[in-house]
Amino acid sequence: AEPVLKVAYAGSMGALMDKALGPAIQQQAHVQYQGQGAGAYGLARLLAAKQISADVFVSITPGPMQVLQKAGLVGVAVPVASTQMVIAYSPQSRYAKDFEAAAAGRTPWYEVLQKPGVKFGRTDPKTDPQGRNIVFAMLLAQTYYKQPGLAKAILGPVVNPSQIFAEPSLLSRLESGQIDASSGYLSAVISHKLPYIRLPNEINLSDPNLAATWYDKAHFDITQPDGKTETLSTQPLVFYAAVLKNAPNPKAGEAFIKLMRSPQGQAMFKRYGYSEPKGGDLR
Amino acid sequence: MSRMPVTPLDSATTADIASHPPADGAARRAWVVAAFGLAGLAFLALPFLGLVISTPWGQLQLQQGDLGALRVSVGYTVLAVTLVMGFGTPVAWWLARSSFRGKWVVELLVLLPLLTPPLAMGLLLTMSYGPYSWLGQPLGKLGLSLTNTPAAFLLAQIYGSAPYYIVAARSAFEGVPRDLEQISLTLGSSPWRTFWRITLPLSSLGLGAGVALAWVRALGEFGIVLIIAYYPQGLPVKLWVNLQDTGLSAVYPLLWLFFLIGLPLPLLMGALSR
Amino acid sequence: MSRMPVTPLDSATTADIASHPPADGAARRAWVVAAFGLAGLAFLALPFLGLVISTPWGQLQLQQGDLGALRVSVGYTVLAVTLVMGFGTPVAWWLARSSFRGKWVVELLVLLPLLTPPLAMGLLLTMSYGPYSWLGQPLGKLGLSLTNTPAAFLLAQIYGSAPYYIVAARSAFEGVPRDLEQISLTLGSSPWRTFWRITLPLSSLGLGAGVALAWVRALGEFGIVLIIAYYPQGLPVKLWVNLQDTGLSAVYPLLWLFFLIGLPLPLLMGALSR
Amino acid sequence: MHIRADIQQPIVLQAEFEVHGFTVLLGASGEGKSTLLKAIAGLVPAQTEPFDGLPPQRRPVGYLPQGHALFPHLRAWENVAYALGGSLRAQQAPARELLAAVGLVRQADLRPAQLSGGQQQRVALARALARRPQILLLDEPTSALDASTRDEVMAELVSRMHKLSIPALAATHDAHLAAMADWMVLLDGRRVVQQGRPRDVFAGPATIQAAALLGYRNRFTATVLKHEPQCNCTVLRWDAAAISLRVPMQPQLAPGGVIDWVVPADDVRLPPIKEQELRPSENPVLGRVEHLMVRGANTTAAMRCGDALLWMHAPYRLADHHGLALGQELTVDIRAGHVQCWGREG
Amino acid sequence: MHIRADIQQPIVLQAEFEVHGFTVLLGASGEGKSTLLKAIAGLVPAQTEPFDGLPPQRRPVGYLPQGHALFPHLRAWENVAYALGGSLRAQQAPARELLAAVGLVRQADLRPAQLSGGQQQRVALARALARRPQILLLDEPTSALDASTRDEVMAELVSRMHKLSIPALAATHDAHLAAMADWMVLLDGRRVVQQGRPRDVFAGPATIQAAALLGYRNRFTATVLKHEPQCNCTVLRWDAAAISLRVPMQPQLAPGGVIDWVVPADDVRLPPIKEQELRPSENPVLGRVEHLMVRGANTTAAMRCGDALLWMHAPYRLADHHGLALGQELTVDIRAGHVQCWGREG
Ligand SMILES: [Mg+2]
Ligand SMILES: [Mg+2]
Ligand SMILES: [Mg+2]
Repeated sequence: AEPVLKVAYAGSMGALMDKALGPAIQQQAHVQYQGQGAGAYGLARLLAAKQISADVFVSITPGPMQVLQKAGLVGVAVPVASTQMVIAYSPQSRYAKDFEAAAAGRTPWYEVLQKPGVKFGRTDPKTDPQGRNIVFAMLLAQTYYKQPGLAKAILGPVVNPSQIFAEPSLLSRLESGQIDASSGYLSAVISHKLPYIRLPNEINLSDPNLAATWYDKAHFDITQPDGKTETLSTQPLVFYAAVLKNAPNPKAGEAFIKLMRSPQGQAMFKRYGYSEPKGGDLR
Repeated sequence: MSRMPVTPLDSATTADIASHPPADGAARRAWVVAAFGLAGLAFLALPFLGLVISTPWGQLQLQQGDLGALRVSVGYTVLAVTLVMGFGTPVAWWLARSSFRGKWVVELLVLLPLLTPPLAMGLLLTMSYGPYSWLGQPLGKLGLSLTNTPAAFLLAQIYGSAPYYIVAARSAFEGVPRDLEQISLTLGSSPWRTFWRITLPLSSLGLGAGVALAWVRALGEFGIVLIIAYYPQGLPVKLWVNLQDTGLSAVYPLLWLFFLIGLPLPLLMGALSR
Repeated sequence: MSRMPVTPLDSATTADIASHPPADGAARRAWVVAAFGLAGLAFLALPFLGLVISTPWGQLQLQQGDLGALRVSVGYTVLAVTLVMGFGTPVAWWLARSSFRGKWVVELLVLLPLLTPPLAMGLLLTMSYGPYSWLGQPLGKLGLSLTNTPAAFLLAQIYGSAPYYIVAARSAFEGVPRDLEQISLTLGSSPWRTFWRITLPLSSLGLGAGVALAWVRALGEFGIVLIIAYYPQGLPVKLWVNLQDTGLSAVYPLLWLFFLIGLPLPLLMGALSR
Repeated sequence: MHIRADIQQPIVLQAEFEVHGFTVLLGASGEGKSTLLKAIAGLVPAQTEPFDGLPPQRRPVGYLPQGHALFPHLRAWENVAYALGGSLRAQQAPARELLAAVGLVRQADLRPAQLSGGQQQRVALARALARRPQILLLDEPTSALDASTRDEVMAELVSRMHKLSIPALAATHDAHLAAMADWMVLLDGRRVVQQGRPRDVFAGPATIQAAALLGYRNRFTATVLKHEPQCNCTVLRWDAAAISLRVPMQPQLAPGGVIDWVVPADDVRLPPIKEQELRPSENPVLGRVEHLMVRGANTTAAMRCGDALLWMHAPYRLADHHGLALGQELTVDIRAGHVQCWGREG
Repeated sequence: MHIRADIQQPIVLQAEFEVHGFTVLLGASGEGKSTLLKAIAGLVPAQTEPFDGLPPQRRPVGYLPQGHALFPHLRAWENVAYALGGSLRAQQAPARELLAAVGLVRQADLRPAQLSGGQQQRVALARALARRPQILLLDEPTSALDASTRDEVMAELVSRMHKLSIPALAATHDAHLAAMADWMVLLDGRRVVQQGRPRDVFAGPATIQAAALLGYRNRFTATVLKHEPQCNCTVLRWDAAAISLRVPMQPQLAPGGVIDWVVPADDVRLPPIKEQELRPSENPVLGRVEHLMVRGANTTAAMRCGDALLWMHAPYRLADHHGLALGQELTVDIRAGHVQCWGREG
């Protein structure tokens, strides 16, 4: 049988991995591709605790990758793609018309989200990068549009039980029309064929060049499990990949990273709604 | 002692006692079976032995919110099991005491939630009880939201545990002789008093086993809860959050806490039934 | 017809027949109970009704790999249930036929995997069978990897279904009169032949129910599988992957496929037991 | 008391009969005796008289099902107190009085499992009496009693019923119990075939099936040979034993027809007849003693006569005097007047 | 055949006795009769003679447990074929032959639930005989039989045993069955208290418990008043009835001591004694008839004598002649020679 290549990746990348990159590497490197997608932090913790094993780990934002670096399982991680925050909405929503208008730039999107009765969904800022990023995006929008209180008005408290859902169910919930709008990565929203509202670069966290000067102005506090308060800062929405030091099949892992960085791989990324890698290696 | 002649049957009896397999062959087989059984038990026990080995006993420390999760889990599980008993008992009694055409449909309905994988069950519940669903919308107008609310948490636990309770309670009721219920009626007791004073005490052990099972299933329910009630956070979701947040070290104390509150009821029921 | 005097007991009988509750009060209560039961049933049925409503019947289309997942699920579930029967039957038989001090420990061991939430069970299994664990490491050196392999998939299914089978099989065996087994021995049959020709046929309905339950549990097992055997992908994990990759529309056909293969066995067993 | 019941489910059964004092309803297994009692108690849907239309809890009947059906989780006194209604504790004193009335003062605190069959029955009786029933219904009252004490326990029960003067209807397949009754009702083919005082019924069963129910062991078939008006008798051919029998004239039987006949085991007579003294009313029967049982002053024997087995009872002294022994050849006498016949229909 | 069994678990029971032909082991419920049979069959751990140390499947015994225990999922012939070993189909012909030998040709294809109690017993017998056992063990063989056919079925079983000449040991609490036996063994207080031919055992029970087992209804206590050597008798005071009784001299009984005594119901004599003809061996007893049962040629009556109930059997003709009726006052005779006494220990 062909050797196995195990890829653990941030759950939002499922469509790209399973339908494009996976089949491609199977052909190229004559390996059997096995992808495992889940919350990036969850996967990183399981890998760090050696509860599961993988050859390649693909993380969104540096955070999960840094968990593995701290555990000594990863040396240098390379950027392979980037994405941006968008607001996805449900075409069945009774506010769909308003969202369409916002997507076309005719009305400010933040006003639509503040309409009474709009149900907004996001993921857990404690465990999921996306959950943190939507909070940053709203904080940035507050400054960008000079709308004090915007973040609070749309999101409520940082941990707002009426908005936070487990990651796997968020977009399905939107699809089945059980919420009106939700946070999302552009890439994932495209795979799910959902309509969305693009956000300006100053808000969508996609540009590492804006990190130092602009993104870093957004901070929020979160209570750590040990009870201490931690102040979080933005991390660029870049996908990093690395071969694990305890990879059962490091060669195939290297080949996979090479594929992702090749023009062929980048074309696939683009097809699935991702942008080009931004910023430097993660050490 | 000589074998006596079996006069009219001599021609018919062709079996010879000595033709039965020798005792040592049987003994060997008995050992093989016993070995299978013991291996099975050891196999079931292994992961728990592994847990005992792996647990860093020195540094077992609860995370922030763990006790809150404990409170949520215990509180709502008690409520969920009570509700399950409330509507599951009549259903079980009905299944035990009636026979009618199409009963299999009812049995199927009871089995369906048990059969559906939890993730799918969670999605199904979202489809029916979500804020914009055919059921959720009218309920929402009445002020009852069934997403990320205590009511949603209960809903998840109820769907996860009710079938187990109903199946157990049904066989408990089937074990109560109808004679005794009938005699109670003829003694002037109403069906209501008969149920409370005769049927219930006589099926109490079986019902207790059903309650214990429902307790365990509701307490441990994860897949459904994750989808429709991320909040309020009970122990299983907290386990998942701790894992992602902090890693495995934050899981051990919660796991032991879970066993500590989950096991006593089933163990008590086991002890009583002996 | 006049009431006859109950001569020596007149002073003792203080109860009056007329003091029993009137029939219409009882009827009202009966209706309340029936309403509870029917409400419970309707409640259990709702999400499935919702599924029927929500399913886009026109565009039910299987995703790539769905049939592969079906093959994996059915194939390994058959194998897992066979293995569970193989080691669970002796354990159940032992629990049914022996009584000894400390039996509760064995019962606890059987119940533990049923009690542990699936996610935690998955973690426990990696602690013991993971590639770097106390058991997984030596096993790995022997070439047996228990993560993301068919063996791991089986492992997850076995832990998820064995307790249910054992509990059901135990009570099936307890329902076989010992008299019949003993008479078989005195008729010259070995314990082995007795088991196969008497005990097994007489407990077959109960065992069948246990097999049906194990089948359903193993087929639907998600939490454990997700942690230790993301591959090979069976239906429940494929459901999850489809949900992540494509969305809800890719879940419906899989869910119906799942019911289609999961339900016949339990329904058949239900039909046979009547 | 006049009883009528019209049952459609689970079996079809119409019955109408009288209950006088302790009445035994005798029928084979499966005749629907239990169903009939349940119908009277309101436990089976049926039209009944009396109590028609009432739910079971409002019918003034005391029902004692087969096996007594004491509540196993309640003590003896609690079983009785339960029937008195209200809280058990409040009814403790009257419950204990009722138990005392059936002679169970000391057993009041025991659980059913700790009581003998007879004691259980008395608790069930006290419990049934607690509601001052107008009739007692007993289903197979002897079935849970030890063989060694059965007759005593039942005799005591019957005399207790007489003292209480509550009519009682006991369903059974045990003809022994019927012998103690004031009145008996025979159920056969899902209908009442005979009722009357036990002496009369035992002496003159209405059908061959009734005779079987009543415990007549000597039931045989025969062919009608001819009528002999000169001795006012009919001659039968007992085919199984290849013997001719003279019985009182039965003009309604056509020669050549098959009939059933019985003779009570008590009426098969020792000593053997001397041929020369034979009278037309005597039927000598030759056979070999195949079974012989002696208990106390009585002997029971069974003689093999061809393919048939003829049972007889005799006082031991008589049997001993004639040297009755296993394997012995013997001629006994069946008097014509003791034979009863029924023609077969169709 | 000599039987010995030493059981420690689940009860402690040592027993040693003979089995001759059809032997009945008579004992009350709970005496361990079933356990003893199981021990002989090897189903309960015990030291036994014969067959010691063999597993049950190697002991040449035919065991018929209570309720017959036919395999419900097998047809009658399959039940028998199962005991012949090997595949059922291969043994069909011999199995059917064995069934034919017990008269069940036509029932061979039926399931146990479709058979009557007596037919089930015959299938169980055929099945037990299939292995050519050296002894048959029957546990409560009458318990699953209808009262109306019990005696016939058992009589047939006993005569079948005699034909087969296989020794059989039947455990029962039913003294009726013992009357049919060739030999009987009495179990009381977990030990064998008496064994012998039924006639002898019934005539002379060894203890008061044995008398109870044997069905003696008239069991009473009395106080020894004095010995009267002149009439070679001992005088007792029957306290419950407030009557003095003369019984044959019992020198071992100390005056003032409490004793148990019995008199067979057959030996309580009508007609009433005329006072002037009273002999020392006669004990007139006055009472009131409380129960009266007539069945066929026999009458059973119970007389109330103070607190005691005295049972008597009499031929119907005699009872009729003396006008025996419920509530009638009556003096009967208990002859000294018919009374048996046992002193109480301690
Ligand atoms: Mg993610
Ligand atoms: Mg009945
Ligand atoms: Mg017994």
